[in-house]
Amino acid sequence: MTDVTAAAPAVSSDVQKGGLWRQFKAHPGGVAGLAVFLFIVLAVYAGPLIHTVEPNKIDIRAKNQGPSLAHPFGTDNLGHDMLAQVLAGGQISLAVGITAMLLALFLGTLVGVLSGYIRRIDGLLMRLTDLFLALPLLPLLLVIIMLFRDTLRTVFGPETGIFILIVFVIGITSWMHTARIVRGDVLAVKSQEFILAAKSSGMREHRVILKHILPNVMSSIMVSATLGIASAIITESALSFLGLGFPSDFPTWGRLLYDGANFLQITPSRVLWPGLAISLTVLSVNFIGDAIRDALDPRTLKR
Amino acid sequence: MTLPNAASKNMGDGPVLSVQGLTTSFRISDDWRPVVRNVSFDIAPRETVAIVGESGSGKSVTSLSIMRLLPKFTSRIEGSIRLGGRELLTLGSEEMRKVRGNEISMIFQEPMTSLNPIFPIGKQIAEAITCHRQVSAAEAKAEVIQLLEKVRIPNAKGRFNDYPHQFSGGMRQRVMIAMALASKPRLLIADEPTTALDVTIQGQILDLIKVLQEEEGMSVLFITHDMGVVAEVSDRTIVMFRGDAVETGPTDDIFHRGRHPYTRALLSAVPRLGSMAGHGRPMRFPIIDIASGVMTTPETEVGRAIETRRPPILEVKNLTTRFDIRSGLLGRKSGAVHAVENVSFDLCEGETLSLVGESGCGKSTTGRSITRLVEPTAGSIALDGRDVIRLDRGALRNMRRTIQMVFQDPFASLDPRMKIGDAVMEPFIEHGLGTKAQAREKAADILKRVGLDADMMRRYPHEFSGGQRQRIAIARTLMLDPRVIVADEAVSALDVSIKAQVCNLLLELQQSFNLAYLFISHDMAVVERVSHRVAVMYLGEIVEIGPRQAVFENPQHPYTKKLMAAVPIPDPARRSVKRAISTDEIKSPIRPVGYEPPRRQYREISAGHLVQV
Amino acid sequence: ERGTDGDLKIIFWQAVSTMNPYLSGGTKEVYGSSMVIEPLARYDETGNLVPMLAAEIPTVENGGVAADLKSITWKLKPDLKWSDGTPVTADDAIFTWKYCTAPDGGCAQAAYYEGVSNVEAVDASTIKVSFAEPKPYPYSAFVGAQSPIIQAAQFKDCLGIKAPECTSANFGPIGTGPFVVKEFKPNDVVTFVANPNYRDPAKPAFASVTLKGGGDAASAARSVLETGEFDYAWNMQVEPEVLAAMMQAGKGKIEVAFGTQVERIDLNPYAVDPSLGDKRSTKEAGPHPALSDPAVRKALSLAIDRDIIDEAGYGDNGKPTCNILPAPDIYVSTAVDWCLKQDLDAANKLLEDAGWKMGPDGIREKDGVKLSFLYQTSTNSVRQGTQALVKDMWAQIGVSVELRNISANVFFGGDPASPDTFQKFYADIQMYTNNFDGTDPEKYMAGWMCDKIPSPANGWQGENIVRYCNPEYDTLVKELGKTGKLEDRAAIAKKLNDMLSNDVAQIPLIHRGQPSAVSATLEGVKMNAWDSELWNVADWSRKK
Amino acid sequence: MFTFTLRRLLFAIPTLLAISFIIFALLDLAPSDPLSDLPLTIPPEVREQIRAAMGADQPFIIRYLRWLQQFFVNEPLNIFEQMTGLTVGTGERMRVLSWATRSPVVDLIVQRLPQTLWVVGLSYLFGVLLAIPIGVISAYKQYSIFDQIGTFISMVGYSVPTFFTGVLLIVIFSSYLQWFPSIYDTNLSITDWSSFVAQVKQMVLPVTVLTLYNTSQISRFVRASMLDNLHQDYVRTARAKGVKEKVVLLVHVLRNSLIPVVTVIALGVPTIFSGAIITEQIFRVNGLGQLLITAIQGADMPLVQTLTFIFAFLIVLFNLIADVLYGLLDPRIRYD
Ligand SMILES: Nc1ncnc2c1ncn2[C@@H]1O[C@H](COP(=O)(O)OP(=O)(O)OP(=O)(O)O)[C@@H](O)[C@H]1O
Ligand SMILES: Nc1ncnc2c1ncn2[C@@H]1O[C@H](COP(=O)(O)OP(=O)(O)OP(=O)(O)O)[C@@H](O)[C@H]1O
Ligand SMILES: [Mg+2]
Ligand SMILES: [Mg+2]
Ligand code: NI
Repeated sequence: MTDVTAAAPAVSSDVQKGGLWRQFKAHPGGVAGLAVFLFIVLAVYAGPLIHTVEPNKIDIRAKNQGPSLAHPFGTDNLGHDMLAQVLAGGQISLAVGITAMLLALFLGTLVGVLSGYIRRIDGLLMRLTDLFLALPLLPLLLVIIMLFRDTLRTVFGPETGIFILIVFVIGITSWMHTARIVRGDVLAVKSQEFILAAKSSGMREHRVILKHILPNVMSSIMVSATLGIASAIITESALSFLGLGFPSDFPTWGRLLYDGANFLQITPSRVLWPGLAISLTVLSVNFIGDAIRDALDPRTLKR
Repeated sequence: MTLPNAASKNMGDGPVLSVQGLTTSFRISDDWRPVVRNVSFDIAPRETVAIVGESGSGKSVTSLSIMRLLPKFTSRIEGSIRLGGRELLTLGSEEMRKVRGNEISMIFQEPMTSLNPIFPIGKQIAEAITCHRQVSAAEAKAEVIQLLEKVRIPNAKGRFNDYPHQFSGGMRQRVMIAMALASKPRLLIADEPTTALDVTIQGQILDLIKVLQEEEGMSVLFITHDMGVVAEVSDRTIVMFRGDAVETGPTDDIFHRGRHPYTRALLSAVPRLGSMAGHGRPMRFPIIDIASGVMTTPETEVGRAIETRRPPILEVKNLTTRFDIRSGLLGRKSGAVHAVENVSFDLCEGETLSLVGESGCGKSTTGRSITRLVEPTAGSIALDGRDVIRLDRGALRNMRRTIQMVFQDPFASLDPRMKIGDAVMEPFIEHGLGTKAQAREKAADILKRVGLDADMMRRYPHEFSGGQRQRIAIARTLMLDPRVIVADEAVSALDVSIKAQVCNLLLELQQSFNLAYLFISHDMAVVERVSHRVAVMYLGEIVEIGPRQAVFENPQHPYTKKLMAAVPIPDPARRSVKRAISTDEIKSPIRPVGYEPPRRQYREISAGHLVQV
Repeated sequence: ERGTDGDLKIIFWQAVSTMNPYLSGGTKEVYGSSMVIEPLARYDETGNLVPMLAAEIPTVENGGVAADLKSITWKLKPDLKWSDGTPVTADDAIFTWKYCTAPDGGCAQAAYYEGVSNVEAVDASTIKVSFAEPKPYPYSAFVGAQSPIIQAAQFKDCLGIKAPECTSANFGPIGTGPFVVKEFKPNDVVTFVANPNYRDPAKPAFASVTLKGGGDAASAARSVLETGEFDYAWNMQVEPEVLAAMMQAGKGKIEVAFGTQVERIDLNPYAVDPSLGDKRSTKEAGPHPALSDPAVRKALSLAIDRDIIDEAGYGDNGKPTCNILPAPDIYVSTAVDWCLKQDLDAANKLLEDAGWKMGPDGIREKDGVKLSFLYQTSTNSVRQGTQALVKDMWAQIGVSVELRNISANVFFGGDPASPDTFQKFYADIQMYTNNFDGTDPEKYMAGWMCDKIPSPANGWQGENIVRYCNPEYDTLVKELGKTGKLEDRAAIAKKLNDMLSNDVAQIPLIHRGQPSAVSATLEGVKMNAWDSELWNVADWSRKK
Repeated sequence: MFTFTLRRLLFAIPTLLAISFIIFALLDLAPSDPLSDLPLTIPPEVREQIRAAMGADQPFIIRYLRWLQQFFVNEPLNIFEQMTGLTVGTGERMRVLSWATRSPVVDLIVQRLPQTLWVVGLSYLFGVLLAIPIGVISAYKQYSIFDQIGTFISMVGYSVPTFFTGVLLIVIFSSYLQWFPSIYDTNLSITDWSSFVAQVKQMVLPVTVLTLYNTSQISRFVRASMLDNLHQDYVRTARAKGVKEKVVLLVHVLRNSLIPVVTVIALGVPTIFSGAIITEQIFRVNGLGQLLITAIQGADMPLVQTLTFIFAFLIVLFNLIADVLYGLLDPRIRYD
């Protein structure tokens, strides 16, 4: 046992601090993902300090240009500088994507866990989920916007108001998948014996959920999160194209992509960059999610 | 069916398995840490080799190395493993697959997690047959049922389609055995195959293995803690100690002329049935220093005599728990497993009541019903004066502080994603008994007392050996300072030295805190040591209950008698003595809908010694 | 030669939902059905009436129109046959009138029969339409693609409340046009075959027509201009450079017809502060603190560079204009041209003189009122582009706007419960396109009369969205109603137009054309803004 | 299980009624208007008449009750009559009529069903069929090249919206290469080999776009779930039995991993019937998705209500199926 006991303290002391972070660091994909993600965030928030062109500055004479020194990403058909637009759009898209995803994830996990865990409210919550799944999105959005837009606008001002509204709208309409998936997983996990063991030690139910159920359904949640960011960013663009989103002088990645789709042959850079930005964000979040997942699962092969 | 099997069967006298210089290491944060070092041994045809050793000494890892079943990226196997002359370590994966299950098969230590939870057990066993042989489904099924009967699963036909979670711990283990035997392998590796079995069934299983050995020329690598079993089955024995094979030799030599201090320590600590004759109270195990083999603490009688006058802390009356059986497309109720039927007993503070009985007779269910982890069908349970069945959620939670349970299957009862340190500390923090630091301190202390290193708190359950996990489970229950502990096979997977240590710890705690134990075990020798009273269960009912001395020295019920007789004796000299293989029909606790159990009458033999008539 | 040119493939990106224009007044339905059912007369590409089922156009001169302007008498062409071979008679016209005026029928074209007191058959092929009041411009009932004649025999059980239940008739009306409906899949695709009983035996050249629907304008354009899968695509509201790029494939080109569509900006003369609640945007709310100032209105118009807007969003499909009434030619005023050229200096000066001083944030203000507006429009990429450009231009005169776009079906929906309809106009500024049917502007110009202002009292109905109210204007409109002579009518109409423009009741931006994509292999297409674009589909043929 | 299913089915009836009511209320509340795409030249009085003719001027509750009667009584009776040729009562009864087309809504749906099932259904099927092996291999060979590429493609496939991939494919394959048509011909009926080829050709692009999206989504769940189960002890047992690696993966691990996958698939199947709005628009497949979106945009209440209700029914049904499957997949999950 000498070796075992000798090795053990050494092992544990360096795992001691920030075990999760250490595990995470050991995951090259996760680190790369995090780096890319941070780069995107940095670029989007600090970029406008370097590339000082106003995103809404119109220079109609310089419309539909390819990449040049003055406009590294080219310009659109009104002469907006695409780089500035992509950067400005990123601020909104990232904020909307992440907060809406978090909201949806929170709602979905909450509903999923509760209905999976507590038999009594399962039926009710799942029928609620069915209802939300069935509700036609567009009329729902129209109603929400009709009811709340002006109130929020007066309380929070036009920009924050619409931001809250959009995040709320996306969150409230996209939690159902997560809920169903989490519920399925919870049903499977809660029948395992370690849950019984936790209960037998007198743990409170909500603690059982937090400490034993949740970590064991994490991988589905992680996938939902990654996919959720992507769909939130896209949904936002769908909203604005339906006239329900941000005013048209607030560029977002999704809308830049939508508006640019028709200009695919004229100025390919118009779609390339926003598309790339969305994909890279989602990809990096995916890798971060993977890394967290792996870090949480003690049994996966760690490389 | 593959050629090598047929060819090698008549290869004659060369060893079936030859392990040379086996070293297995695990990667723990970038370091390779060897847990098995330079182990070598041979197994001849028809030979049974036993590996005994300390818990966590690398027995399971050795066997898994032979099967090449360790996780690919976090483990490394060096040395040479030859099966009938063929090197296994360099075999292609497809070739290796054909070896597994066909030429070598294995019984895993923890049957709950080793069975696929979502397939009926019948299917899982049949798979072992169909993946190596071309047989029809019906044939396979017939064969499986036969096997199930051989491992004495009651109502085998009816349980073919049941799922692992519907079986008791011992039954799962028997399913594993059936699975391993299904393909009639040349080499059987059995990792603690009988720990969860009562002695009668254990005897039958051992006989079954012997028969197969004779008929099919099977060799067996037997890993166990039970020296009685070793003495009975093995031709040669390997003693492992902290990763090294410290001694190898014929069983007789090992038993009588062990050279390594650990071997001697191991053997002198073996409890023998009947050694308690004349003692009324539980007795501590002698502690033998494993380095020198010298007894450091002698055995002493502990605990008080049972005071029947005190009001019992736990009072169980007419407890009945049944599991509905649904069948057919409509899912109609077609019967019920009468797992616990009309069980009554009480338990006083500072008292140990042992629950023994046939595997599958409802011991675990009794334990779980008392803690309300399964809802009892009828009966009443009073814990410390409170009616457990009628407790609401909050009160139940508080109640659970008083009564704690060690689960039979420690691996399944540990959250795979939680470090064991957190798992052990959790109940303490949950009940707000102190700060995190206090919890850590206490956990470290308790872990040490059950023979684990506090540094292991950072590791995950799957990184432990079976015995280590069992100790973690015990440690967890102790965190709360409960007043009653339901210990379901709590020490079955421990080697004798550690078993002694843990039992002594339990006795010590009992003495200082007046703890009451409901001790569920198959190990009659341990039961004899630790208990004040014993209850014998059979088919869900208590058939005999009374003071330990009375039950052990004057067993009345036929089943009790049978049980006592079946206990293996750790003396290799007696191994040729054959038990008559029981041919009596296996009784099943499954009853049709509407079945009314008969009213049972009890006869009092002596004070507190009741026997069912 | 009839039916020798194979299949004609037309794409309408907004799909046709029914073939009965009386049940759905949508342009696409009107156009689709115009290949099958025909009116007595319709407008040609220059806006002149041409007889279709009628033998000639009745006028006062040829006696077809009564001298008191109270009736008009049409004579059918001889030997007209429905596609099922039965003869067309005056009774069909009478039935059509009854059909559209039956109570509970919900006829979408009822306006065309407004003022008609009776329709009778003088003889089997002579129809007399009488009016309750003298009608200076009597060509409305049975004229134009919106009021074609349907077969009495087919629709006889479909009067009034029963109208929607006659699905097969509504989807496959029997007509007199060059094509007959073969299969109708609502909102998807209509297949037509040549009418065997068409009055001109040599026409149509195509044996069949496929009218496909769905998708968006750009991809519809692509299918004609780039992939060549289709021959004709209607309503190509796509950025000009995108169309230009597609045209480089050489498979087709864009044809434009200019009608009466004007893209305009409305400035709300009433206060719209949300705190006013339901009074917003009505007279009770009081005048708009900034937009009721004529100087501001004029400055806003002056600051707009219509050429840039045209270039960015319309290209050849639009012309900058200062007129609300842009066509037909005789009605077009040339008097107003001050707004055609952007003049930022003049605009700035106007505001300066009116007391709107530049604030530190670059926004002008006066008495605590800032020139800061909410500017709404329907969702449409060209409009959003225009919004951005206008915002930029106005920023240069110290006016800031907050942009908002609203889903078209809400904006134009007129749901009285919605705050976002263009009639409610709960914004300072809004932008959309309006036009009028046919060539006569009388009804259109009446839309700026005081009593047409939408308000809660009339359920927000009313065409006077800009809430213009000028008694002088009202009198002039009434005069127009009494004037019969075309030249005089034109003079009055121009005057009305000038009044609106000079008072900046509205800011006209672009005179919009109707662009359509036409395959290079197609011959005979004559773009027509006054009637259905498919008005002469009988003359179309494949280029050999 | 059976009683559970039965109870759930019975419980589904009030659920669906409640859902239908909420949908109706929502649609009524929504500010869009059936007359919004009529030209502005149509005067207000005429608009009022049109509205009255559609019954849109009736009070909300009357319209709802009328729809209930039309949908739950008249339509089934009508189907019954058509199938049996019998006439029940007078045979005269109001069916659910679309406001925009003035034709029975059910007929419209039946007309749209084939192309939707072909395109959306097929791409869903492909999606599932591709996603499972991709997910399984990705998990089994975690961090291999295959996994990395798979991850990359599926993430890009999921994050780039169909309105973009659709246009891109059209530009490449229809405009430049001219391999496939960009517009789906719903009139095409398969009668011979060449029409079959034409059908396949016109399905290639939309099916590709949708399959990419579906595969991406489902394969991520398969992968994650497989990873959770790959290292369990029972997998070791299966290997010890000498079970083929393929069987270990596809039977032992996959079945244990199926719960989230079944959930995602069950959530996805109803969306087949709701069509793929954007893709249908781009390629003009004009299936149910396009029907729904035009109906919503045109505020065609009866049509939207009926479609959404059918959709809701399918959702409830498939979630029930998923729940039943849970019980079958994992015997520890019991409903009683
Ligand atoms: N996957 C793993 N990773 C790291 N260490 C491991 C792993 N599996 C086992 N170990 C360690 O290897 C040692 C030997 O374990 P093994 O399971 O072989 O013990 P054992 O002799 O079978 O004990 P027991 O009798 O308690 O089952 C133990 O110290 C255990 O903690
Ligand atoms: N969840 C369940 N569903 C159906 N039957 C069950 C369930 N749990 C246990 N049983 C049955 O109840 C009986 C008693 O099981 P129990 O686990 O109490 O046995 P045990 O005495 O602990 O046996 P062992 O010593 O083998 O662990 C067995 O026949 C078992 O198959
Ligand atoms: Mg072991
Ligand atoms: Mg048990
Ligand atoms: Ni050592």
